[in-house]
Amino acid sequence: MSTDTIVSLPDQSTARVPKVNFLSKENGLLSWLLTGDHKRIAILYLISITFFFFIGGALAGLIRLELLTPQSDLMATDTYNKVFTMHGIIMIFFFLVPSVPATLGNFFIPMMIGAKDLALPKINLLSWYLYMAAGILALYTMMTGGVDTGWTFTTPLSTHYVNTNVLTTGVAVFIAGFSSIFTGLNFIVTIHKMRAPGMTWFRLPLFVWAHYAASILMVLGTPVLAIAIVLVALERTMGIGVFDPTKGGDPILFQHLFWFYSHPAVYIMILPGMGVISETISTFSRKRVFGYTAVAFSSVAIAVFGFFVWAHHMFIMGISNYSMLVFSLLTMLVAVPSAIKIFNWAFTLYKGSITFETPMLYTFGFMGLFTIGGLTGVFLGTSGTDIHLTETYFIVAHFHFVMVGGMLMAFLAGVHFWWPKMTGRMYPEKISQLAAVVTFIGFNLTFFPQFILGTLGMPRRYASYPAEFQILNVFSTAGATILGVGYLLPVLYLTWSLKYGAIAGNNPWQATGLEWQTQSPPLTENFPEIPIMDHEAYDYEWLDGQKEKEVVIVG
Amino acid sequence: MTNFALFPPEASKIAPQMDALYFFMVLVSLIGLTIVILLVTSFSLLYSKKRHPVAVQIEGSTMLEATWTIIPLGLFLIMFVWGALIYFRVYTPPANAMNIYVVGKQWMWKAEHAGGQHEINSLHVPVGRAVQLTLISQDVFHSFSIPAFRVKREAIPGRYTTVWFEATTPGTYHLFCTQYCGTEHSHMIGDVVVMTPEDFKKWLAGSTSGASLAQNGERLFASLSCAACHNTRPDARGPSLANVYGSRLSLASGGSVLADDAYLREAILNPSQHLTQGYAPIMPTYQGQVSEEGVIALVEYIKNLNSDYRVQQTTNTTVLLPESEGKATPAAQKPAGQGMVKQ
Amino acid sequence: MSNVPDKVDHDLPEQHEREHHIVSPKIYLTILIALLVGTAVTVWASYVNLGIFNPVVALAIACTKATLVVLYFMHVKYGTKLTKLTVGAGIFTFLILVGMTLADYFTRAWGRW
Amino acid sequence: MARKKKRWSLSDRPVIVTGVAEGAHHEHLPYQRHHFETIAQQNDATNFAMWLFLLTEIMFFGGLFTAYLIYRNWYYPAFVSASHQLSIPLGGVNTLLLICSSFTMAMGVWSAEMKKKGALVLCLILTFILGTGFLGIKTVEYGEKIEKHHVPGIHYSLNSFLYPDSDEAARVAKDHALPLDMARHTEIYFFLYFAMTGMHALHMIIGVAILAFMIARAQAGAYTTGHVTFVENFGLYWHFVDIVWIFLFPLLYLISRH
Repeated sequence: MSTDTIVSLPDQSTARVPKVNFLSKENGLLSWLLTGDHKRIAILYLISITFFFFIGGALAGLIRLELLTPQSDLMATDTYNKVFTMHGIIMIFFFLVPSVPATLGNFFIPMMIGAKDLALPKINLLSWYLYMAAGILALYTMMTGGVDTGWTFTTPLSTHYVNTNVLTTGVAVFIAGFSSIFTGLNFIVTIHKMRAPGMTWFRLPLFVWAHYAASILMVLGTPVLAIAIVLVALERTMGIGVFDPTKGGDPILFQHLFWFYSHPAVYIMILPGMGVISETISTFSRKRVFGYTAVAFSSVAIAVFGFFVWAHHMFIMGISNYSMLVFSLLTMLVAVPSAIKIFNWAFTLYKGSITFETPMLYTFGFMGLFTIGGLTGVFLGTSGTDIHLTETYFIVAHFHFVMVGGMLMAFLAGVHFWWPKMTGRMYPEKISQLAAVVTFIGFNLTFFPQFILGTLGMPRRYASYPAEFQILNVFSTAGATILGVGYLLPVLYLTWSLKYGAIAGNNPWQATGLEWQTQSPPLTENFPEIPIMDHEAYDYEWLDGQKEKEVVIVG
Repeated sequence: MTNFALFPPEASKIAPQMDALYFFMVLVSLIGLTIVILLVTSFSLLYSKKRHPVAVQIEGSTMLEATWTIIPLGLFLIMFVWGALIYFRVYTPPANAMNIYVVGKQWMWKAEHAGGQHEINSLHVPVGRAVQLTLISQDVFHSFSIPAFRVKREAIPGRYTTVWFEATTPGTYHLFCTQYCGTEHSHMIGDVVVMTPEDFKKWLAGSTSGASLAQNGERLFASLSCAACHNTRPDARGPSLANVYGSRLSLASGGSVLADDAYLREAILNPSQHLTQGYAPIMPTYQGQVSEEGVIALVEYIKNLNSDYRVQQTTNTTVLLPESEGKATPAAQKPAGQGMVKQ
Repeated sequence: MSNVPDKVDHDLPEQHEREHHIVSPKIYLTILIALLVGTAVTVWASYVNLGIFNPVVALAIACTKATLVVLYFMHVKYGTKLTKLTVGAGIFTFLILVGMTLADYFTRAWGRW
Repeated sequence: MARKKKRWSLSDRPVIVTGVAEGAHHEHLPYQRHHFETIAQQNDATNFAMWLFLLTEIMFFGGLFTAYLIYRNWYYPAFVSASHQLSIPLGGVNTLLLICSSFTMAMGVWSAEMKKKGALVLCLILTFILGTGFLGIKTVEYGEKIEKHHVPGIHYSLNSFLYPDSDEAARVAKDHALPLDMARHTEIYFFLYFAMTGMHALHMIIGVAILAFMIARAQAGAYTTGHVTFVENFGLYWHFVDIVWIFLFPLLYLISRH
C-alpha cells in the first residue's frame, strides 16, 4: 500500500462489480419511476439536482457577465431582475435545500443505521415527484416571462407592483416545500424507529445526527413558508389586504412569516453538509471525531436556536429597537455551535494519520471557507454593523461563502467520498484533486472581492453600478469563470468513472460506517441480514478486527 | 477606470465609531481564521500518514470544549453590546435635529426640506449639524442608504421610519436604494451633497419653491376644510391643533400617546383609532385622498402651529356655516408671539 | 457477527400490548360530555362582560378542550414518551412563532419609532 | 392547500409473502411491509409519521393565528362589529357537530380495535354525516356573507358597519356605526374569517372524502383484521381538525358578545 493514501482496492484483474445489486436487480424505466428503494430515489435526486444546479449556475454566469461593466448592457434591467430571481429560487429551493439530504441522506441514512429502507418508501418517492413537478413548474415560469420579485417575494412589491409570474412561482415553491417536508419527516421517523439492534443514539454516525437536526427544521419551518405564500397568492388575486398598508394590512408581517422559515432554511442547507464533513474528517484522519457528543449536540442546538433568530434579516426594516436586542442576542448564541464544530473537526486531525484524497481536499476547503462565512455572519448579526452592511454585496458574499463555500464543498466531498459505495467504481484521483483546487481558487477570486464591494456600499441586486466598483467586479467575474470550470470537471470524470473507473470493492477507504461493511453497489435490502451494532461510532480498532472476516458478497 | 476605492470615506460622526467596531470584528475574524488554518495545516503536516502512520484515538476533552464555547460566546457578546449601542445611537434622533422628509416612490427619492426646497434623487445637507430623515414610501419597500455616512433605513409604505446623521466633511457622496424595488432599482440612486453652512444657506435661498412646507400644509389644511372642525371656537367639533405637536394626548380608548409625526400621520389617515378624549369619532379618513407629500405638508403645518390666530384669519368664513348663524366670531386675540407660521 | 449484545436498549417497541392500549368507550363518553359542557360554558361566558378577561377565559376553555381531545381521543395519555415529546415540540414552536412576532409588535409602542 | 398525503398502504389486501431471498427468520404478517422487522415497529413508525405531519399542520395554521392576533389587537372595534355578523347558533351547532363527530370517530377506532365491523361502519357513517352536516352549515354561512358582500376583495361593502340599523345582525347586537376608517378594517377580519375557516373547511372536505373511501373499505372488512393503523391515523387527523375548530369558534365568533 503506498504510504500517502489509504485507498485499498481489490486486485483489478479479477475484481468486478457484484452481479446482484440494487442497480441490476430490476431494470426498465418503470423500475426507476415506481421504485420504493431509497437508493434508487437517491440516484434520481442526484441526477435531477445536478440538472437544476447547472441551470442555476448558468444564471449565475449571466449575472457575473452583466456585472463586468458598470452599465447594464448585456441585458435589460428587467431581464437582469428575472435572472437573479430565478438564480436565487432555483439554487435555494431546487439545489441547496434538497441536495445532501435527498441524495446522500436518502442513500446512506438507512444503511448507516442498519435498516432495509426508510420508514415510508412511498412518501419518499412522492417527495421526488413533488420536487420534479415543482422544478418543471419553475422552469415553465422561466420560459414564459419569469418572475422579478427576488427569491424573497418582498411584499407589497410581489403582491401589487409586478405583473410577472409570481403566482406560478409561488405554487412551485409551495410544492417544493412539501417535497422537503416529506424528506424531513421520513428521516425523523426512520432514525427514531428503524435503528438496528445495538444502534443506540450515541453510536449513530454524526452524519445521521446532522440530518436529524435538519429534518426537525424541515418539518417545523416549511409550513410557515407555505402559509406565507398562500397569503401572498390570496392578496395578489383577491386583494384581501393582509399585507396591503392602504387596507390596514402590515407588510412587515410577511417579512416575519417569510424569515421564520427562511432562516431555519439556511440551517437546513448547512447542517447536512456538516454531517458529511464529520464523516470525511474522521475517515481521512483515521480517528474518532473529537468530542463526538459536543458535535452531535451542537447540531441539535443549531436546529433549536435556529427558530429564535429570524428577525436579524429585518433590523433596518423598522422592527422595534427592543425586539432587535432580543434577536441580535439570540443570533450570537446560534453562532457558537458552528464554532464548536469547526474546532472539534480541527482537533480531530490531532494525532491522526491524515491522507489528502479529494474528499479531504474539499473538507479542508469547507473548513476554511465556512469559518469565513460563519464569522462574517456575526458581522451581520451585530445590529450596529448590520445597518451599514445589510442589503449590500457584503451579505451576498457572506451567504455565498456559507452556501457555496460550505454547503457545496461538503456536497462535493460527500459525492466523491461515497461514489465508490454508490456505483462500485472509483473516481479518478488526480483530476478530481485538480478540480477541488480549481474550485477553491475560483471561489475565493469570485467572492472575496464582494466583501470589499459590500463595505464600499454597493447594493445587491443592482444591474448597473457606479464606475469605481468596476475593478472588483471584474475580479469577481474572472473568478466566476474559474469556478464554472471547477464545477464542470466533476460531471465529466464522474460519468467517465461509471464505465472506466477502478473497481472499488467493499471498503476502499477502510471507513468504519455500517454502509462500508457491505458490498458496493449495495443489495436492494442493504444487508444480507440486519447487522447487530456492537461497537461505538468511528471505532477503528473494531475495524482492524474486521480485516480478516471479509464480508461475503451475495450473487 | 475612474478612482478605485477600497474603503468608503468616513463623512459622518457615526462613521468612525462604526468603523471601529467593524475593524474589531475583522481583527477577531482574522485571528479566528488564522487559528483554524494554523491548526489544520500544522496537524496535516505533523500527522500525515507518512509521518504518523498509526492514529491515536482520542475521545475528546471537556476543557477544550468549554474554551471554544466560552471564548467565542464572550467575543460575540462584546460585539452584540457594542453593536446595539451604535444601533440605538443611529436610530434615535436627537431632539434638536433638523428634519428633512424623504418620500421613496418607484424609482426615485424625493427629499422635502421644511423651507419648501424639493429635491429629486439628491439631498443637500449642512456640515456639522444633526439632520434627521423621516422616511416613508408611496408604494413598495425602498431603503435609503448613504454608505459614506454608514447609515441606511428602509422606507416602508404605511409608516414613518427615521434615521439621523451629522455630516462631518463637505463633499458629494453616493445615495443608493438598497431594497429591491422593481425594474429601475439600480437607477434609484443619487448624490448627498454636504455643504458648509454658508453654502447651504445660499443653496436654500436659491432653490426654494416659494412656499415653505408648512405653508403648503396650511393651504391643504384649508382646502380639505380641516378648519371646519379644528378651529378654537368653543363648540369646535375637533380638538385645537395649536401646540399639539410634542404634547401628551389622552386617547378616547384610554392610555396616552406622544403626539409625534407618526401619531399625526395616523390621526389623519386612521382617525378613529387615535381619537383624543372628549371628541366624537366623526373625523373622516383621508386615506387615499391625500398623497404622502400632502400628509407630510399637513404634519409640518401642524408641527409649526403655535397659535390659532392663523386658523381664524383664514377661516372667518366659518361664520357662514348654517349652525353658527347669529353667533359672532369671538374676537381673535393676537397672541404674544408673532403668530405667523414659522418660515 | 462476533458477539451478540445481551440486552438491547433502544426504544423499539418492547412488548406488543403496551403500545396498543385500548381506551374504553366510557372514557370517550365522559370526554364528550366534558367537551359539550365546555362549549356551552364558553358561549355563556362570552355573554358575560368580564372586561379584558373575556378573551382569556375563552382561550383557557379552548385550551382545556383541546388538551382533553389530545390526551384521550388521540391517545397521547397512553402513548409513548416520543409522542408526548413531538406534541410538545409542535406546540413550543407554535408559541415561538406567535410569541416572538407579537413581541415585536407590542414593543413598537415603547420606542419612539 | 394542505393536500393530505394519505399513504395508500397496500398492506390491507392479503399479499402472499415471498420472503425467500432473505430467509426471513420471523413470520411476515400479510400487512407488514418488507422493510419493517416487526408489526409493532411498523405501527409505531406510521403513528409517529402521522404526528409529525400534524406538526406541519400546527405550524401552517400558526401563521394564520399570528396574523389574527396582530390584527385583532390593532383593529379591535372592527373585529367586534364584524364578529357580530356571525351567527352564534350556527357556529355553536357546528361546534357540537364537530365534537360529536370526534366522539363517533373515537368510537370508530375503538370498534376497529375490537374487530366489530358493524360498529365500525356505523361510527364511520355517523362521522361522515356529522362532517357533511358541518360543511352544509358552513356553506349556509358563506352564502350569507356572499349575499351581504362581506367577502374581501373589490366588491366588499361597508354599509352594514357604517349604517348598522340597515343590517339585521348589527341591530340584534345593538352595534353603533363605525367611523369609515375602522369600517374599512372589517375587511381584514373577514379575510381572516375566510382564510381560517376556509382552510379548515378544505381540511374537512379532504377528511370527508377519505371517510367515504374508508367506509367502503370497512364494509369490505379491511380494518377489522387487527391492522387498524389506517383508522387510527385518520382518527388523529380528524381530531386535529376538530381541535382547530375548537380554537376558531371562540376566536372568530365570540368576540365581546355582551
